[in-house]
Amino acid sequence: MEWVYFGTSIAILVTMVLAVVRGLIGPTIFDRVLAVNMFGTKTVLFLAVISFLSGRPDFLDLALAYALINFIGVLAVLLFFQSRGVRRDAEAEREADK
Amino acid sequence: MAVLGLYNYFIFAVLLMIGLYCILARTNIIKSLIGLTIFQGAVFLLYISTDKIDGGTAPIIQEGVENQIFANPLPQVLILTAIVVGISTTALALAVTVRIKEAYGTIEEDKIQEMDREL
Amino acid sequence: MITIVFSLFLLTMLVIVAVGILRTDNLFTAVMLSGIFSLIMAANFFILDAADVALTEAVIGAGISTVLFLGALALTAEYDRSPPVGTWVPLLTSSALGGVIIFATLQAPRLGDPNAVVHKHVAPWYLDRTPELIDVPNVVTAVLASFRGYDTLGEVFVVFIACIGVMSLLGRVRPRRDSIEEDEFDKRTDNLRHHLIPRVVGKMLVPFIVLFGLYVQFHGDFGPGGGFQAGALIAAGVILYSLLEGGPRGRELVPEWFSSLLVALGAFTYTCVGVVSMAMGGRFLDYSVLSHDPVHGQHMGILIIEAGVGMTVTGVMITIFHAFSRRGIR
Amino acid sequence: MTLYDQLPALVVVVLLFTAPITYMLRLHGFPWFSAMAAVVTSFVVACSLAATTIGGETIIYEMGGWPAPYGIVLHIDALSALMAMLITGASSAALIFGAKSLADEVGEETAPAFFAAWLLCTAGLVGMVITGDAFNIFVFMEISSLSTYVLISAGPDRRALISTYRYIVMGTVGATFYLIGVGFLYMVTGTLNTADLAERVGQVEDIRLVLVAAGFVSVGLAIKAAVFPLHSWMPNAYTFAPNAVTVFIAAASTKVSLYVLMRVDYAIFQNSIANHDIQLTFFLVPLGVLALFAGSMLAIYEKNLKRLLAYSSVAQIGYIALGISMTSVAGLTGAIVHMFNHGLIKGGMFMAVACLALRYRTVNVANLAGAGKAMPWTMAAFVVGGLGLIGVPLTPGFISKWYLVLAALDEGWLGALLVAIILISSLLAVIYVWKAIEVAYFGEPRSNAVPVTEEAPLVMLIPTWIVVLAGIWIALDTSVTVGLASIAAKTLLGVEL
Amino acid sequence: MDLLLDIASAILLLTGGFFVFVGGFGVMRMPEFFTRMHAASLTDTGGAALILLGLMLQGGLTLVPFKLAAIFLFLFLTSPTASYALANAALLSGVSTACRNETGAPLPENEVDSADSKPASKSVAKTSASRTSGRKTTAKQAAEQAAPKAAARKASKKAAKKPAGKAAKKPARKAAKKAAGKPAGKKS
Repeated sequence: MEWVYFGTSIAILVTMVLAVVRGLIGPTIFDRVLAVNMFGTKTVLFLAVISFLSGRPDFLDLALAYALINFIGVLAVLLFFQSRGVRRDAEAEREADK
Repeated sequence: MAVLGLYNYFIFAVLLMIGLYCILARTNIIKSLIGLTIFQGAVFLLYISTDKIDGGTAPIIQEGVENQIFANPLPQVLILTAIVVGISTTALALAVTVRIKEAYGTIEEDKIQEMDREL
Repeated sequence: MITIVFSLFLLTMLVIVAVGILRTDNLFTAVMLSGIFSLIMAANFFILDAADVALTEAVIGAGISTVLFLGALALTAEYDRSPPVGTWVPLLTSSALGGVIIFATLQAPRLGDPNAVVHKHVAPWYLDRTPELIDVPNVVTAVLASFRGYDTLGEVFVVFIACIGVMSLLGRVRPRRDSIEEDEFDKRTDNLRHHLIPRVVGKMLVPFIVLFGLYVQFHGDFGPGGGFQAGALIAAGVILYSLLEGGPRGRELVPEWFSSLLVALGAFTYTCVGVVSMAMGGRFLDYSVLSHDPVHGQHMGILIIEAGVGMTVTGVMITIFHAFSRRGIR
Repeated sequence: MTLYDQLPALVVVVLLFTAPITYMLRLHGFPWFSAMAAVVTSFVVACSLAATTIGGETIIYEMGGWPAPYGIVLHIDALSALMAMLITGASSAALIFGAKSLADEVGEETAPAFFAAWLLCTAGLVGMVITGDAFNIFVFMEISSLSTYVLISAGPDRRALISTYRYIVMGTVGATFYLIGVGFLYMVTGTLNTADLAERVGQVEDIRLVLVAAGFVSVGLAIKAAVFPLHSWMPNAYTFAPNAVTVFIAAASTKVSLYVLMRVDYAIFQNSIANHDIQLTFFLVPLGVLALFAGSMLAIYEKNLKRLLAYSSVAQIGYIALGISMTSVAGLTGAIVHMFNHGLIKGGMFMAVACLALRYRTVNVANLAGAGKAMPWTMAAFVVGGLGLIGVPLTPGFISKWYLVLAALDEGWLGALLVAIILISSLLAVIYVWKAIEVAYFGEPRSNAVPVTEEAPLVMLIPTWIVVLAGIWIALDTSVTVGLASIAAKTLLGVEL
Repeated sequence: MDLLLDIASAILLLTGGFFVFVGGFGVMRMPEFFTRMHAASLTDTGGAALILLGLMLQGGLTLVPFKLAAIFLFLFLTSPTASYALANAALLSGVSTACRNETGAPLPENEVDSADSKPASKSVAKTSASRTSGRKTTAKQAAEQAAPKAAARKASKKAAKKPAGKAAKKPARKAAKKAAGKPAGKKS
């Protein structure tokens, strides 16, 4: 059973690396947000598998807290995007009617 | 194999260098603040890498499990405090940054210095 | 063996992300990458057997700090336009600093070697005597709340000052400048109401998040958790609500006066526990005098101060978020 | 446990207890009053602590009832009692003085937050001074720095914000350096209690980490104490902060970091690392000498009176650094006495400047012409303070310079050089003090300047003169300050009393 | 009995791991944002479900399977929502959905780096401008492909002219209709 956990966690870790790479090179901003979101979910899974691997399964609260924080992070990004777009148009309106 | 044991300290040194460089080289205020969080994050890594013990687990005593080896709880307590100190300083610095943006109209330190010099 | 492989992986990723943060010009990208930085740091702490710190770093580092940075970014520019100032001096100083550290830590105790001095002097006392003196499974909470309770008291007041600082800086709502009047503007910008699905799912989750926060608060003695993490989690729930419903509605849910009262009350409770233990003949913050049986007194003391810490951190995070969001888009 | 035994904890707990109350109750005028009450109580407790420690004994108070290396321990000896007295005294004087000037600078709405931050700044500084635990020093250092940032950012001018930002970045880097130093010390000794550290650091076989830890701790504290090359945050922070805040932080906050440097260096590193005193001298003497000259030069060419005094503080900190670097009883006594005296002198001078600022609405030296005639009492206080800076006999400055010169004399040829440097920098001090006095007394007020006629209000003049007279009194009867200082120096160096 | 459980959870875990890896691989290889989004979110939920189910089997009858169920439920609710919200925001902000132009060569995606916050200096005729800017950015994109990546990021930052996020200004319903119209415009 040991090596099953180990194999899965390696797979998850490689995906995390891929997500980080996409986060770094992602041309558009949304790629980076996608990378963060994906990274967050992968960390949740990574923690769940590792807590089983290290024999302390009662540390799953961490994984749940991660999932929750990840969701709030993505929504905060969306609100930031929306307010930025509208603010730019507000300034554009001001620019136009000046 | 010995070098692997020192890997944590090496990464600590590299992160400190990146953090300090980011604070000193970048004039944008928010970029410097992110550099400051990296700088403080590196110190957390130093403390926590001292608490690891081979074969040990988190210092939460489970009933019925005999002679477990536990990691050292003291650095974890110190770092719990340091993390919250870090976020308090960042929050205060961000509030000051917002006020600077409203007062000066920019958050680039060199532009602010020019505006002050004219005064 | 496992920790070496994973920490190798994660630490290298940490450095790559840090370099990514340094090199990117777009501040928004830097904030997103600093979110990833905190998550990797928290995963690393978990592998180094520091469950409590991993939870705190995740909730505060990845959660609250990203939201605060985004709030600040919304009010300021998001482009780091200036070219790096003369790169020689910073490069020199930071590499000197790194060189000194690498030189110093060559002789430092290896990661995890059992006969390091650190595991010999003060730590074993905590691990042996906690079941007998305080009888709390989570030794970290015992050390945090009771053995080094004075540190945590200082800690609560650091958070208290952060709240005071942000309130005095961003407290007064600024007069409006441009033509669009306020509520119409806020209606459009300040919330995700017209995103139907996130709004429904988000509002459904808010009570469970707050419930999970309370679970972490009172579960602090038995598993990873405690006042700081619980406060940040509950605040995250309220922040989620005001993200979805917009600032004004969020401020109706948790009004300003209530959250700043919560802050002052939490710090006050913590100090009162200390003063009461002085009044009952013990030293400052000595919980064993609080009730007839010392161990029971320790339990009571730890419970009350964890509640005080939870109240303060919840109040602070909510007040700071509202101060940023109320500053709004002027 | 009688109240008398609880005093060591009470000096901090009173302040921490009142801060949330000040913030919660939003009655008119209540915040200033509750802050005042708490600080004066704390001052009284600090004086009684000084009375018990003047006999040379140190008080150990175990927080939470846990024994020394496991719990946190308060360690109060003559030096910490003296510093606690200085901090709480400066804070209460600045509060009494600042009642009126703060009323208009800090609106009614932010008054509770401001005075709660003031209380916590005092609590942070006092907490740093009395604690015996290395990490606890970091926590209280953060409390005092964060509240200082809040106090400075309350300044009316927009430049207060940018100087607060710079102070935040430098202060946090300094505190993190200190944290790294403590982290290395913990790695090699396993403990955080200063007394325990002192014993165990000696037994460490590989001193490379201990040396680097000493380096990090010293550099971190040098940033917080604005020692010369790392002082760039201080002048702007003092200039743009509200006047009453400048009075308080000028008198107390940098001295505390120097106190921590002294205690950490002498208590922990002195008896454990071989020839550490030479390393300390090699580190501090050049910095001190540079601070003396650069500080005085910058002060001479400075137009803004507050920044002039801030640069002169940089110079005076150079004196204290010189005193610390001379590892002899006389040298340390000189340094400790100068910390106390400089706190008094600089506090008095900044109060006088605040009175001028209230009437003239500006602190620019050029348009303070004719202040000598218009505000005789304020300018008289400023002149006495200026003489103190120079070190004229009968002023506190003279006492500390006397001990520094005494210590320097028995250092051989290096000492003679130091004596020359001290005399030269006193001459430089004459130049920049005279520059202000000459404009005030002999300058013609410009025609378009609004004529200022009446003196500063009594509520501001009385505290100024109390502080100035206290300075004169301790210059004459040196039993209290020099007594405490010499005992402290002996305990630090391990010489029997 | 527990051998059976072990085999079952081993299978579940390994397929879950494989799904997750495919998701990561997809995010790297997919040419354009929305296909990447598709790859990531689909395998996100699928991979997570398999792995958590596999772990539940191992948990036995303690509290652990319930915690895993809570995590699974939470992930199952939030990650599709997050993906939807992200896709919606991306669409409204004008990320092009085109990934092939007429000649069949993969079209480098539209550079919607968050342009500097300068007010969009475009004239009132927004749609025509966005078409021209679209073409201009595509041409620039082609140049950018040739230049090494670091230089590309510098070039894209300076030259990036964001097609005005005008759609966000109008209420969502009209925007969705208009957005559907706009990408067609860009393809011509």
